[in-house]
Amino acid sequence: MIAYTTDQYKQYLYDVIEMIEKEKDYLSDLDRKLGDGDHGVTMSIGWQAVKEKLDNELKDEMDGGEISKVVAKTFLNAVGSSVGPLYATGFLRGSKVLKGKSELEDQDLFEFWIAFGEGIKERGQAEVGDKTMIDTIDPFVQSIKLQKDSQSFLHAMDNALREAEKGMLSTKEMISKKGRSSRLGNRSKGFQDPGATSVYLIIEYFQKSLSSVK
Amino acid sequence: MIAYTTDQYKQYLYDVIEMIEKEKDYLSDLDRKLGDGDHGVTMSIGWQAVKEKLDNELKDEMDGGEISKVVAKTFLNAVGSSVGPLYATGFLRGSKVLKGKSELEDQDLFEFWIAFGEGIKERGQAEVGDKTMIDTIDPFVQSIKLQKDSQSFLHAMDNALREAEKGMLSTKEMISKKGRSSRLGNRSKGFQDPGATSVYLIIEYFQKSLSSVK
Amino acid sequence: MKKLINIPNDVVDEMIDGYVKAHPKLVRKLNENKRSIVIASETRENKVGVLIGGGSGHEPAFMGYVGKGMADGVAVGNIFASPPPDPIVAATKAIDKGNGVVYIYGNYAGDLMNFGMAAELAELEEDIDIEFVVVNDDVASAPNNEKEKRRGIAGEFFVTKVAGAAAEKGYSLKEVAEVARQTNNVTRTMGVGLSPCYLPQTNEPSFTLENNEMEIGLGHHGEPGVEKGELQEADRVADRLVQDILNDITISKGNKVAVLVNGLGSTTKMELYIVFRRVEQILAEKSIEIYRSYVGNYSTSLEMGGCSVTLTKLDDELTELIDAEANCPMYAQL
Amino acid sequence: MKKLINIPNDVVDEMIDGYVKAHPKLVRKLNENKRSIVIASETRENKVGVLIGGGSGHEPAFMGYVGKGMADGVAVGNIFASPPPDPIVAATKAIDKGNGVVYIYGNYAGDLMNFGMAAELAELEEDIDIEFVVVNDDVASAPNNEKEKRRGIAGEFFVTKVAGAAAEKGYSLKEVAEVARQTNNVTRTMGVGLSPCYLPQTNEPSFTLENNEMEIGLGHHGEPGVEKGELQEADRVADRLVQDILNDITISKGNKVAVLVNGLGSTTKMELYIVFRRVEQILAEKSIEIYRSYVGNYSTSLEMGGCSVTLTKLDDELTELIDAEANCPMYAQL
Ligand SMILES: Nc1ncnc2c1ncn2[C@@H]1O[C@H](COP(=O)(O)OP(=O)(O)O)[C@@H](O)[C@H]1O
Ligand SMILES: Nc1ncnc2c1ncn2[C@@H]1O[C@H](COP(=O)(O)OP(=O)(O)O)[C@@H](O)[C@H]1O
Ligand SMILES: [Mg+2]
Ligand SMILES: [Mg+2]
Ligand SMILES: [Mg+2]
Ligand SMILES: [Mg+2]
Repeated sequence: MIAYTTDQYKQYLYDVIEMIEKEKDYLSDLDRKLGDGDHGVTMSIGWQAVKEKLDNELKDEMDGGEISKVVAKTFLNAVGSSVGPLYATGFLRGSKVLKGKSELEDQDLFEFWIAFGEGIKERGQAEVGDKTMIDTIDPFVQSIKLQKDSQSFLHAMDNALREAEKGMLSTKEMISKKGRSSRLGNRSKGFQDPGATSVYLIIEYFQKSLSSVK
Repeated sequence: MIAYTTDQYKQYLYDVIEMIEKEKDYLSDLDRKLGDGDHGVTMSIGWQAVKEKLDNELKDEMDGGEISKVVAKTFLNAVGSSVGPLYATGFLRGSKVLKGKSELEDQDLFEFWIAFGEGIKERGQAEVGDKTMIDTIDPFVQSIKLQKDSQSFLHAMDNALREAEKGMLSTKEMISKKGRSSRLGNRSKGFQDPGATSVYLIIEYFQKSLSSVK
Repeated sequence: MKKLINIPNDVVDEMIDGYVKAHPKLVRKLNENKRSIVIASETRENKVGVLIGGGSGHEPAFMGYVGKGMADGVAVGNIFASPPPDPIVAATKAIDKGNGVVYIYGNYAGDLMNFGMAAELAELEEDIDIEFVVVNDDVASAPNNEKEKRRGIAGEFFVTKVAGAAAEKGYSLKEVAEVARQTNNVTRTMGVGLSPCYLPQTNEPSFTLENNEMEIGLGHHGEPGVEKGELQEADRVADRLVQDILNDITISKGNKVAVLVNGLGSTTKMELYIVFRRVEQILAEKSIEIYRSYVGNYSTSLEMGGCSVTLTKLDDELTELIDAEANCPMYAQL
Repeated sequence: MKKLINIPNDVVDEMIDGYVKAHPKLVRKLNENKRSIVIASETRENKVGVLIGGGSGHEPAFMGYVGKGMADGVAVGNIFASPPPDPIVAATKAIDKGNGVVYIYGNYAGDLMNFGMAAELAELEEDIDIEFVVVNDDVASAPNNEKEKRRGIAGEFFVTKVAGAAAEKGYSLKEVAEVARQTNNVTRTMGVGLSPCYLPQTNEPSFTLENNEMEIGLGHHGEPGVEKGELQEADRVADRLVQDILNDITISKGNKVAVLVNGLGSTTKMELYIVFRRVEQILAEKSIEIYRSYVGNYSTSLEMGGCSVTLTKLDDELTELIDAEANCPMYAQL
């Protein structure tokens, strides 16, 4: 494979920023059913803050680790909320993998996304079935882990995304156990979890980014 | 003429009570355009309190003066507001005319309504043209005063009511000068004054009451 | 409009009932009249009494301002309706300590008549000296050359504050009335409405506005304003309100003011502080010193949306009185 | 929903700006972090620090409760979003007097994570001892046997009040945390929503209700409640709320309680006192003594309509701490 450059990584982050602006009303709508209706707002605030960094401070930064670290800190401090620590921990763990690297090989990508997903899981202390973003990210991580030594990252991504999507969709029928919607009990059934949705979009966009590189 | 008894006077008061319940939304609607939207509410509260007195304490009372006095005090204390003192003063002044009487002759009726109207005017200190109940009550009083020595009360009432109605309708085109709507200036134009309306209904019902006696 | 009430005609009596039960150490209802509430603790002998009152629906005004350093008693009317003379007289008798009572109320036909009748009764029957302070701070309600027609709105809070502090400090009847009138003279309020209120009995909106409209200079009983305008940013609204006030009263560089940004009911404190922020900027630009600020619901119109801005120009005497301690069920100041 | 704001994403910063400008004698913003506000006066050396915080949109909570006898500092989040660690750490450093800081916040995933991360940083980098008090008074949010899942709502006011008073009295870090946790243990809240709130950024209603419906046990960020019910008279609503509380915690004849009837935003004080009236009746029937009552907007959800009832069972220690003086920009008690 052609190595994935940090320029491409930055372009990916810009794509996510654009996507979030498009999807923010949808994400808030989902959260309105289950929580306080702000998931699109929090994501937009966070990613817009990241954009500001990409446009300025990170303009000439080529170290993938540094970029991820700034993304993590910026997102966290702009957002707070539940997703601030969750996504920030994901990017922070990922930053350790990418430290010092400006060209990312398959191996780096595998390790980045495993660290990203495991970081979120550790931070949130939620389990599969709790109706959170873990229902998307855990099957995704399991899947790429299994394929790590046998597949290209792009190929592994195809399979893992299918698992992630299944996970995301499965939140519809779950009863919330973590986060704001847990109080709803049975009333939470029938609605897809907003965090499970946003994290799916974020990894899906990474696949798009990778594919466009090839 | 057959004398008007205090029983008939009490029946008149009951008719007013019933009428106010029917008209209260209309009166509040008028007040909503010009003031705080409660004229029907205040009138209803006041007359319902009067009803309570008529049903109990005044059940066997035959002294027209006593009845009017209780109506005045009851209305005032139940209502407060602008119309409390206004109507209460009207009935209180009227009560002096009717004091000790259980059968009311034409002369009593003339004097009652003159005292009633002048009492309101004195209390409110408003002038014709200020867009208040004075625009109804002043021409009414002027008219019955002029007819006092030459006409039967019922006949005088016919003429006076026409003047009162003209006065009431004239408030539509006036700019408020007294009461809550005075702040509106030109915006008060086009709406009929609620107090001018309620007092018209009250005197109109007295004519109805008289006519049904004949 | 959904309301947490029982029977619409009972709301005032039930509110009073709840109020005196919630704060028995601070206020009590008179046996003589269920619409008269007075301070629970014994007030100092010879202290001039301060009596406030008006329609309900403005809570914390007026009921909430009975307490040490504020009013000694209140007469509570129906919603948006002046109290009748009886509860005013009853409260007057209860709070008079031999040196008379100052009546503070807004410039409304109903209040003028009812408080006027009550004062006559109190003076005639009980030989109690009464002084009137009629508040008319609402800039929008009449032009400057017809000030006597202006209504009283949120500024009554400052007038009550000053009168209460003055009475507490031992001012005489005439002095309390004088300094309260003086406060009224240097107080101006200008308001804006974003959404109407609903009387419990009619449940109809007090006015209707399009989605992009606001009522400028509205009355604080949901009366329509003097002018409808396009809804603007908070900063532009604040600009307009402050400008109308400063066009009406001279407040110059170096002057000190007290500021009240008052919520009408359903407007959040967040919004009120955003409005305050701009008010402060404007005054700072003009080197007018904000000595003390009040931001919150001080005089509401049921659940109306919107706010008003009040400025009171302070001299040394008013500064001291505004600063004095106060302890009421709905407002305390240390 | 019309709002008096400028740019939706700026509301929190502009509110803070207005807030610190309105009350410069009481609070100040830290230079280190624009979302950290601390008490303006120097606090006593060795005093344990009390830090509160959470999302905005609940004003007066949490921002409004910084002051003598309450919290020493607050970290302010975006609307309905926990503050990130940075402002928490900044405020922690500013208020620590060498004896550590107690963090008080509601039991929400976001707050748990952010305050947790902040405490780690404060302890690691600054060597400041931190104690956590996680408030979970909301009866509706989980059954009694899963109390650890319950959310923190209006009851946090009492927890803060007690912690603030205890710290002021010289309690140690562990003792302040202990008595605050104890307060949380004996505090229960149950709420009802009548109308939704609107986030400035989306301007969408947080839930939709029919004209005759209410949300029972709603979250205080406009989250849907546990159950929709038919809107009832205030007395029936109060019955339901108090019953749910008394089913959850044993409060018996002769016990003393503090009561908070809290408005969610646009519900009038009139309604809150009508609800209080019924709460008092129920408790009086059971010979439960109301030691002190609080009625008003203590923890709102923007302009949501509705209210909550909080009961805190008092022992002698809590009684004394609830009674202590407090002086904050949005709340004072003498
Ligand atoms: N403990 C947790 N672990 C993992 N994800 C969580 C956890 N708590 C909440 N979430 C995720 O956060 C999402 C909500 O995010 P957001 O609305 O931005 O924050 P908040 O809940 O603070 O309003 C939920 O949909 C859920 O997926
Ligand atoms: N000074 C006055 N003299 C005569 N009538 C008056 C005066 N002030 C007000 N009114 C009458 O009172 C009416 C309003 O009554 P109402 O709505 O019951 O009282 P409020 O104005 O206190 O709400 C007005 O329509 C007007 O006719
Ligand atoms: Mg959310
Ligand atoms: Mg009216
Ligand atoms: Mg009225
Ligand atoms: Mg949130």
